[in-house]
Amino acid sequence: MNRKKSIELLDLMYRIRFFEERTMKLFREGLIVGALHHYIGEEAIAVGACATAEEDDYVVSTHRGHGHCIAKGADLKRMMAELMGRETGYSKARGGSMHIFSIEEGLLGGNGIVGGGLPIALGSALSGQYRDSGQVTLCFFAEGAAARGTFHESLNLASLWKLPVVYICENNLWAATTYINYSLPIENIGDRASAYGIPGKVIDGNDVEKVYDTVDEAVKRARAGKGPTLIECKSFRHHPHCMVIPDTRPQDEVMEWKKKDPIPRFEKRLLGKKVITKTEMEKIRGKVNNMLDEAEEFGRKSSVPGVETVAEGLWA
Amino acid sequence: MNRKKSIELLDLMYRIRFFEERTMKLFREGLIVGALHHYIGEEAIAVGACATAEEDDYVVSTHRGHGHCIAKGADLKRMMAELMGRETGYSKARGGSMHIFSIEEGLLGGNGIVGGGLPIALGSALSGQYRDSGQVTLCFFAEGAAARGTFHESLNLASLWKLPVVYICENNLWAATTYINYSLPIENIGDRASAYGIPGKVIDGNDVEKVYDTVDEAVKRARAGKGPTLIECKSFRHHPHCMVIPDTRPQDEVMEWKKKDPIPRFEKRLLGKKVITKTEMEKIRGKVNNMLDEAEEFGRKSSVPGVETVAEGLWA
Amino acid sequence: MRELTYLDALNEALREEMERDENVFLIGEDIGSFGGVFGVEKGLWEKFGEKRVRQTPISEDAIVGTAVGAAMTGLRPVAEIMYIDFITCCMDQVVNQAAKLRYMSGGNLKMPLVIRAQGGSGTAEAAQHSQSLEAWFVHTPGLKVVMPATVYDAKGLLKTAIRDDNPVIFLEHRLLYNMKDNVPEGEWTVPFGKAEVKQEGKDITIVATSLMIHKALEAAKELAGNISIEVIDPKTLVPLDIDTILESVKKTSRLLVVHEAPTIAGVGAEIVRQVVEKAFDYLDGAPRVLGGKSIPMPFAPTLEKACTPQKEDIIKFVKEMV
Amino acid sequence: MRELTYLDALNEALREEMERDENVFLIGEDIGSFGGVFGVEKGLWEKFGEKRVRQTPISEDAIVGTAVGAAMTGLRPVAEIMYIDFITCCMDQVVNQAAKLRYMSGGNLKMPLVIRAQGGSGTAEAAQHSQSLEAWFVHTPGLKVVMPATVYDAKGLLKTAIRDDNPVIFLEHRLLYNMKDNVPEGEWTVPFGKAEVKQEGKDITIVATSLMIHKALEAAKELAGNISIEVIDPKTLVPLDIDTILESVKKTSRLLVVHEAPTIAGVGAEIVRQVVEKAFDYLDGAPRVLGGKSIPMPFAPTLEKACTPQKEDIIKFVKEMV
Ligand SMILES: Cc1ncc(C[n+]2csc(CCOP(=O)(O)OP(=O)(O)O)c2C)c(N)n1
Ligand SMILES: Cc1ncc(C[n+]2csc(CCOP(=O)(O)OP(=O)(O)O)c2C)c(N)n1
Ligand SMILES: [Mg+2]
Ligand SMILES: [Mg+2]
Repeated sequence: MNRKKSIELLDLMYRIRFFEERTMKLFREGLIVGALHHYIGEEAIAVGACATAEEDDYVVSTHRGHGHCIAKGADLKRMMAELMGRETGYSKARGGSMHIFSIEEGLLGGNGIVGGGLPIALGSALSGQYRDSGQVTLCFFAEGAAARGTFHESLNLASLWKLPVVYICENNLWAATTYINYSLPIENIGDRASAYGIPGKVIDGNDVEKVYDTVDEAVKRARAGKGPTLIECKSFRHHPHCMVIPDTRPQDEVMEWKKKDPIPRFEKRLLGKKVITKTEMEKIRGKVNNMLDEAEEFGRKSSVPGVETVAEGLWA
Repeated sequence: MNRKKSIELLDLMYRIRFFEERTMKLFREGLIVGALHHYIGEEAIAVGACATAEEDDYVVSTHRGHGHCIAKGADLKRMMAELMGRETGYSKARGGSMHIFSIEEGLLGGNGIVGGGLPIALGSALSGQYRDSGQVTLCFFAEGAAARGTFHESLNLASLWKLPVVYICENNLWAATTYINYSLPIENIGDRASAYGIPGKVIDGNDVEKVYDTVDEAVKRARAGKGPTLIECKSFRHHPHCMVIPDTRPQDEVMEWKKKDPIPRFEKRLLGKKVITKTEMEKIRGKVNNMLDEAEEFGRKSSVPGVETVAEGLWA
Repeated sequence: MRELTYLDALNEALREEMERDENVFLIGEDIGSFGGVFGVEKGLWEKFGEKRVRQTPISEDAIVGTAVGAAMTGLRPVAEIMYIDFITCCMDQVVNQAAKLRYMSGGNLKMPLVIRAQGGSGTAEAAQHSQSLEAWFVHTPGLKVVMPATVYDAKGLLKTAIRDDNPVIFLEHRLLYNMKDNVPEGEWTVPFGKAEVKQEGKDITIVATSLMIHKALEAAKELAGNISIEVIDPKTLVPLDIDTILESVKKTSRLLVVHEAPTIAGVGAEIVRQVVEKAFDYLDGAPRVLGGKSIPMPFAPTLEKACTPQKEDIIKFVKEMV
Repeated sequence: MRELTYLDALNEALREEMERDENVFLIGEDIGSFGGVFGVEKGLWEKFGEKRVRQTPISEDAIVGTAVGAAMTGLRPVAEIMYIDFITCCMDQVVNQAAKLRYMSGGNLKMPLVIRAQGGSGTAEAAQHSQSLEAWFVHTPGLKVVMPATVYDAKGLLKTAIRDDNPVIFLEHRLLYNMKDNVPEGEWTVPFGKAEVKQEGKDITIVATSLMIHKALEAAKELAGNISIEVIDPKTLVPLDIDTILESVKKTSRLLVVHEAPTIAGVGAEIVRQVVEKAFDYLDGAPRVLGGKSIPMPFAPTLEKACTPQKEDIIKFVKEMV
């Protein structure tokens, strides 16, 4: 990975981290309401994966989707405005945190239904294949979703039709308050690839370069018409499931994983390789913080949608 | 397998075959209406599998379920009456061919929904486990159902909870008019067992003894608290999907499979091993034919349910 | 004019729309070389190939999900659910995804998607193959709901559905598939939200859907001379042309809604609700609904018949009401 | 008497029924040591252990399927679907299996099964987490449908549901979970099919469900002195105590039904249908339904509020109607 790309990835990881921290603050202030699921700790997955994608590639996201949007290039202002329930938000405050769509940017939305995005990704992948446009779909889901029937129907059909889709399983070990040994009877979700006759990978999801390389190979494979890949990224979320559910995880487990935080880890690697200096890093952080100040400001200044507009956007 | 058991199995295979032939005749005469899916050609699976079960074990069946019922010991008269829409039928003519229930005999019904029985089998298996009664559930489904999400959710949960259930996949290569290469991207459904961390077997479903031995092992395993097994039985149905859909399969494929008919094959083996004589075989066939004459007669003589009873059986 | 079956009409609509717009494609079970278990897709696989006539495994969630994702990204899928009963296997995709995504995206995307299914009873296939579920979809914001009752409408409404940029639930009745009618050559479309007065009358208004239109017309014929019945086919339940119904009720002062789905919480109740709200003072008696019994459809044909409105039931109701 | 929340009441009902009958068990997501995401199962896992408090993967079809199979074979499962919206992921098991199997078996089996879920809006969770879907289940033969609005009823109806030998859809409202009330010690049950006149009145009858009972009572309070409102809680929609409603309407001559689900093809329409059919001559004006808008629930709280009936809307409707 060249210097420019590395720095770009670090920048995006900061954006996600700081965005999430900002939304936590705004939630506590009552400026963001509703369900809010944070991606902190898992940044390497979205960033590594989306960095392999072209602008017109598609991303199918989840309830924990801010990271995917940012990594795919979404505008922080419009995202923040959406979360704050403003009419300038991506979905005009109709969707909120779990439903940020931007078709032009290839963002096909988060999903309030766990496993609800997997079948949709079949369609966007088919769309690319149908037009022969080379467009690939990155389909994110987490280990909890891997227990849903939609996982099975989707991987089966994607394999049959050699659809250009990459399945990225974000295994953060917990689904709400349910530990993985309550949902998965085997070691790795990635190993289920064999049930569909497709390649399966199990990787360290906190290593952004590893994620990049693995997804890149899968994206190339998909673009070449060779069909889907299933990639399981082992990772962890630093915070509880969402803002209204307390943490139920053993604190030492959380501490252990915080030590593997993908951001300091990547920073250290870049510093070690002298790809970047501490000052440069500080500068990027400062810039991202400014972006978030602007985003917050943009949200605050934007209007909430007028009640008279409520039916707008229903029918095409 | 001892002589008595062997003859019992042959007898049951005849019952299924002749029952099905009889229902075809009655369908053509207009005495049976509705959806009618025949099991001819697949008798070895139901018979081999159910012969391993105790009376109080459960069977979850499919739309193509006559064989499972007969193999589990259902009364031909009441079955025939059900198909003929008579009030003496197992389900008082409320269910018909696809819905023959007999809780006392462990028959938890066929199912008009492909893959609809798989989750139900979790419950009957749990029931046995809960009571520590040793009851095992045999869950039949076919290769078409293996593409449904319910397959995945069910095997996953059964493995997690070590439920006493045996999954018996009747792979007859065709789902209605859809050949298996349109539904399965790998060679064997049995190989999917690894995705759930359970044993998987792929066997000749036209060899009744092989089916018996394989299911028997799985039943013992289940009864011992070691959890589910997935067994794929390769077989073929001799007739079209149902009475109202013409055959779309290559005729030479059908011919090839008819040569592997499980009944003559078992007869030959038994004759060869001198377990039975031709005369004895004739006698059993005669007996079964008589049973079917009686069943038909019973159906013909039974009344159709009175319209005034229509709401009976709705609420408990 | 030429004679077509309802089945032919659907087939023609699909063929013409696929010819007109290469983004239209079909997805469903057994729709490939066999042409669909009822034959609606007959010949289309041969003509348009596997790319556009996509036969799937038995995976309803995947079928509708594929359609949703494809519709969001520029294609115009027509998905087939073999029996409407099986839509229970993919309600999330229909209700939470197809119906809601456009609104949830703030109008950011379009969802030009048709889900075709056939339903109803009358073939002794029992409770899991005999439902009429339109009320669920009418109750779900974001879906259009269409129920063609004639050969002409089957073709014209399906073409309109395919050209609509919103998700459309298109409900056929399998007892209508072989119904024949003389219809024009060439192409036509039938607009959504426009009911048709199938027969004028002055004593009572019958609003009926799908197969029940034909039973209502038979009943009207049988009562002609004694009771003059106005028969209306709404054709689309969302959008619903309540104005045509109101106009008729203002004239006849009586309303009977007939549908095959259970009476309880069915679409008939909704039509009654709207009519009493908007034309209460015109009514000379209580509007009524004649729907199916609230019983899972029994297998035995006599029982099945007893659960579903028959011509005789309509006549009985009309006589009680007028 | 002591003070309990609606949540405590549900929890107590589960605990007592599990103590009473060892065949009762719980199945659902996050119901183990955490006690359910809303806390309904708090402490039950500790008390009854993993055998009877069964935390599952995210597999709604498997959850309800397990419950169906267990109910058929002698157990009495109480399944939790975390949000009613997610029941779309297992409608086949609910509608084609749980609801129909007893009848399809000719009464050969029993289906003593409760599916609990919470629903409604008001927490800015947007369209996929804010639905009220009771109309679907009321329309589905074979299901009982229960919507407790008070602490007392939450406990008493849940106990009745668990003891019923039929499948029961038990719909809670998450905005009610923290509602407190003084209720008796000891055990009580509340019968199905028995509506309660929450407040007597003579000018108009309001039938309201779940959370809307409380809004209707507030509206009645605000209008007291000017307009005398009778407020009725049906408590169970199947079976529906239409007699109590009819009796009231015969007295007041006016009916307003209020529910959170969309007005169109909602349960209100069904209640209107029955009332006009059976008490047309007693009505002084058109019965009306005040329900939610036919819009997927928007995220922004102002929009969300605009889609759901508020006290002010009830007052407006009542004033228009009386
Ligand atoms: C079908 C469905 N069932 C349950 C839920 C409730 N729910 C929301 S997030 C969640 C946990 C998801 O876990 P996982 O898939 O591992 O994603 P993570 O939150 O860990 O990123 C659950 C159970 C839901 N939204 N959809
Ligand atoms: C969920 C669902 N989808 C589709 C159907 C229609 N259908 C009935 S049988 C059948 C084929 C089943 O194939 P398979 O599972 O292989 O069983 P087989 O008939 O070969 O025994 C189909 C598609 C159905 N009943 N249920
Ligand atoms: Mg997780
Ligand atoms: Mg098959």
